[in-house]
Amino acid sequence: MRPENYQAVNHPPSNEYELNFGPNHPGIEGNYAFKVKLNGDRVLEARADGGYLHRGFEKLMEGRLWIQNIALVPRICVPDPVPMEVCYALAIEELCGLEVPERAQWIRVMQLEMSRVAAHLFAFGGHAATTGMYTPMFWGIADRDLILDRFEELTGGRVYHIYNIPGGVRRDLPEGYLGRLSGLLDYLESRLPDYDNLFFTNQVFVRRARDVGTMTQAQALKWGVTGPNLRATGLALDVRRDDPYLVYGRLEFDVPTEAGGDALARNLVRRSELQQSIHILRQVIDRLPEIDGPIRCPIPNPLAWNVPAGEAYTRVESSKGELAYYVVSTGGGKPYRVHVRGPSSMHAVQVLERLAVGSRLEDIAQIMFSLDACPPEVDR
Amino acid sequence: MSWQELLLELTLMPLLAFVIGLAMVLMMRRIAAQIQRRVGPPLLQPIYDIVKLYSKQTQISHGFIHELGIMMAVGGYIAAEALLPVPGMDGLADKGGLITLIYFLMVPTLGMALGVGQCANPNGSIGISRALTAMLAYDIPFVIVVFGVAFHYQTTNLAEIAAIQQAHGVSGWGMMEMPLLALAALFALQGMMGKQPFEVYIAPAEIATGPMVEMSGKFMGGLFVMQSFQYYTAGVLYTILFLGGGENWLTFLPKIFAVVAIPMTIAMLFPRFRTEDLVRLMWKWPVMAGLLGLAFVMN
Amino acid sequence: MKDIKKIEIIQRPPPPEPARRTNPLARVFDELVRFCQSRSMFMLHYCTGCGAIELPPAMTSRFDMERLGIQPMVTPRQADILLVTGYVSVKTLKRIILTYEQMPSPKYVIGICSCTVNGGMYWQSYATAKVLKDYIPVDVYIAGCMPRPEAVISGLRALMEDIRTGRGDAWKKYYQNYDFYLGNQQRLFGEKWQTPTDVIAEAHHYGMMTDQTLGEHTDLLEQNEVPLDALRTRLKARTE
Amino acid sequence: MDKNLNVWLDNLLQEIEGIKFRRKSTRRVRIDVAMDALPTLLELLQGRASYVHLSAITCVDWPDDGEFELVYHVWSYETQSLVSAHTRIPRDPGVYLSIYDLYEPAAFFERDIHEMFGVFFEGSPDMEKFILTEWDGPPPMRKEFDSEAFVNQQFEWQPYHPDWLKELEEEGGGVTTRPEDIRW
Repeated sequence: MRPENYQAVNHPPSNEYELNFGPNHPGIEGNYAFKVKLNGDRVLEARADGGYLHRGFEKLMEGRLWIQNIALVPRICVPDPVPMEVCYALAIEELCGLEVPERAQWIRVMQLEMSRVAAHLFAFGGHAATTGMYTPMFWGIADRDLILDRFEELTGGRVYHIYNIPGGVRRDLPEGYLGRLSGLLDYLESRLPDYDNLFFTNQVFVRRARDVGTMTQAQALKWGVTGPNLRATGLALDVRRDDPYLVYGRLEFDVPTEAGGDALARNLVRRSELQQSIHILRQVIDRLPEIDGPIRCPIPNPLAWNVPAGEAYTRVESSKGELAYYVVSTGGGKPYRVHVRGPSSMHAVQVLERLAVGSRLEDIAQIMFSLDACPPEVDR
Repeated sequence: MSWQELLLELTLMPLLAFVIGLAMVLMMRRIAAQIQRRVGPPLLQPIYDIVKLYSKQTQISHGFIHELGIMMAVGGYIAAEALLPVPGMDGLADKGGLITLIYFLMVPTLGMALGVGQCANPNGSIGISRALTAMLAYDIPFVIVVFGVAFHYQTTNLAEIAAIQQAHGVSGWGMMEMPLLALAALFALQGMMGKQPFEVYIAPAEIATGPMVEMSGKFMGGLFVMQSFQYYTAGVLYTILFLGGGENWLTFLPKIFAVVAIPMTIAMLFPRFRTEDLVRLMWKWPVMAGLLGLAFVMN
Repeated sequence: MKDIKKIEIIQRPPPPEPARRTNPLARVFDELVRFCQSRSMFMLHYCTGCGAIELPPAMTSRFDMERLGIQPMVTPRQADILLVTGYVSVKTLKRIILTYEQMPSPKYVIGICSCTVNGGMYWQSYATAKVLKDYIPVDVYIAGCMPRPEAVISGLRALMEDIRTGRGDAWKKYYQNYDFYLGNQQRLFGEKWQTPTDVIAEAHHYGMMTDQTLGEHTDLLEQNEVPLDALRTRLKARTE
Repeated sequence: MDKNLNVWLDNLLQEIEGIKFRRKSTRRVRIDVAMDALPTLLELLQGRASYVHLSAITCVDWPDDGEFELVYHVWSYETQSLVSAHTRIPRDPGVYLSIYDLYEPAAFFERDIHEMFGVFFEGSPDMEKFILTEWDGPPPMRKEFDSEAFVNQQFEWQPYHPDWLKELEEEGGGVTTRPEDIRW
């Protein structure tokens, strides 16, 4: 058989050509497309193309009950679903003026940090695979699976938990849960030297990642970069510390930064954040047994729940950056408007387009993965 | 040697090479699995893959040159096998020799370049231009090594080289007599097999597996066959030059598998270089080691 | 009302035995080829939806799909199975169909997640197509939101068994009932819809023309067919 | 810090006419402003009060009032507070000014709102479609667009009527509550 579109096409002689990255390409995170115009292997123009994962979440949520939407929100960011649930629950609690019991707040912090560790392990693997090193990907995803096991024990779901409901969490911790979690943290910490040797201090990798996709502090602030990508330019800004929610104000943790602003710095920031998350989780494990009390406050019948009119803007630090929900209620049984501000809506579109221009063909995938861009957040 | 014997050897040598090469492919995947903490493919997986690829109903061909390119890629290696003496069989080793072998080893890459060029896929074209650059990079240390070895033993006949080394025992191996050249050859070997950190032309995340992007069905099967020949050739060549060749199959097989296992293990621990880094590295350390080794040899 | 536990589960009738060649040697050869096909499946590296998040665990160290001879491949030319992981938005569905038509047959489609069956929890959404099998033939569905890696692997094993026994031939349906699939595609993408692949010519080539292959929709396709230009991306100079 | 915030907000109130400001909590401030004054307000917020980070722009559709409400959420890394500036623009013709020259992240949000609501922003660098490139219906996020009706008209459903259900229905049983009855 001849191939489908086999016909000779005469192109004008030129060094410039156009290349499609994605949606069906291993160098693209998720289902996303990136079109580049190249001269040799230098990128002249770049343009992102999204919408492959568009489901119209914001429209769907307007048609469902407040409580039904809990099942919908984690789907917005697949690798890191917990911040989505928590952020949406926080918005409803702000609208209703609900006081979340302290124990529930600690449990939420625990989940958020577990989810961050899982997402970062996933991100390392992806970043390593774009440079041709597959072993950290295999290791990272296998270690992430152990965290998913703990999630499964707690919530019943590996990936989508639907565990944080407005007013608290769905159920209390199982017997001996914290001990098992502690064992998992010990294991992860014992693995870190291996990861360091193999990946983070690997000289070939350092050579590949240094000075790739560099942005300055001023550029990062101007382009609306948040999260680890912003901290990689040397700014210690973190929603958890600047705009504390839940019990983050009472926890001790550092906000790690790096000075480079390139792919390597972003990678190293994520590695330090992994350690900080483990540190936070240890504090939670210490404190949680002392805190008794209910795990959720009484809420009205969720199937006939009219949330008071008003609007709320809640922000949460997800593993990718600043995640925010703007929720408007007119006092009805369904939200009037929900707007999701995913951190990747900046990183995957404008920042990626600008960093790609002037970079090399072989670094495009690395830039995208080092920004940890998550397309479903962009498309929603 | 009668012509019947020669014909038998010429048939047997590529066949053996293919079988051993398949085992090497399996070994590579098992080594990767071990390092990545998993089980890995079953024993006959390389055969399943090749039979499956040849049994595809749709065979998308991009024209005559496409098919010719794959034939050159496989044929170049099949011809090279006849020049590589193995225990009990010398084939054409005493007629061809090392210099002919170098030429034959360039044919597959050029054939792939022809075939891929016909596919008119930009990813493939980028990939093949990277492959040719990589070939240019690793051929310099490789040629230095070949020259050094040929000068040291005063012959380009591979069978004779192996025989000289075997006569002196382990201390007479090329590795002992020319350690610097052996080191340089190890680098060239890694580049020749296209393994990380020199895996510039496959690069899935960058150019969607480069030259293979338009290959399907039997063409991909041809490349799988070529890969197994490639591993075998690299292993045997290094063994003959530096590890004393094979007195018998019992000592020969462990040697060639060990030689091939080294690049495969290294590959799992490194990411890939950029193309210019690859060229810079190849022309710096291996060439320096090779030239130094050459100086010692000529001394 | 009948007690639901007492209802007998109706066994689905076993699919008809595939036709075999009479020559015993040819039969052995066919068996061998089918066995190899079932033991070596290259899956396309294309994450169409959120179910793709369970594929990395299934591929990597913990569940290790390479034990079954399954490995990811990056281009449709080399792929045997297309995993449609989760909801298919209309924009993605176009790419899925293009990809599917480029894959060399025999080719298999697995619909992972409930969304491919009936739209799942996005049944209200204006952007997602609901029933995947209206657009391309599906061999195996794996339900769940999202299915665990074990479920994915068990679905793949079911497909392996189908291939080994010669029953996994949904790809033939695409040629045999092309009019039906094309009609559904045209309904969604508009009358001008066409793909670079000449499916009708391929159906001729494989001898799979039936009276369902051609119909009013293929007539419409021929009417609207325009020669395809070389693919061009549209880029616009960005004003900084 | 709160004190400073109050001081400058007071100053600001004097400078702009027709501004309504409400403090919701220590870190959340809501400002209602007329559509003409919003760019000035944002310029002041950015230039004088270090509100450099545009967190999001949200559009809310109020068809009963015939208006779109645009909400600009800006965050200050120094005072660590968020100002939500609300403004309302008429639904028809739905044209507004871009703030791209003040805040670059606005380009994405404005593009998104243009797609989803059909509001055109003058001066925005890129108003091309991004997500809905293959959609030629009305802007889907407007309230009058009924997603469910569109789905029922556009897509086929998976028929689900197994034999055991038919048996039950013959005896008068089966699914007694249809999905449309249990919709809230």
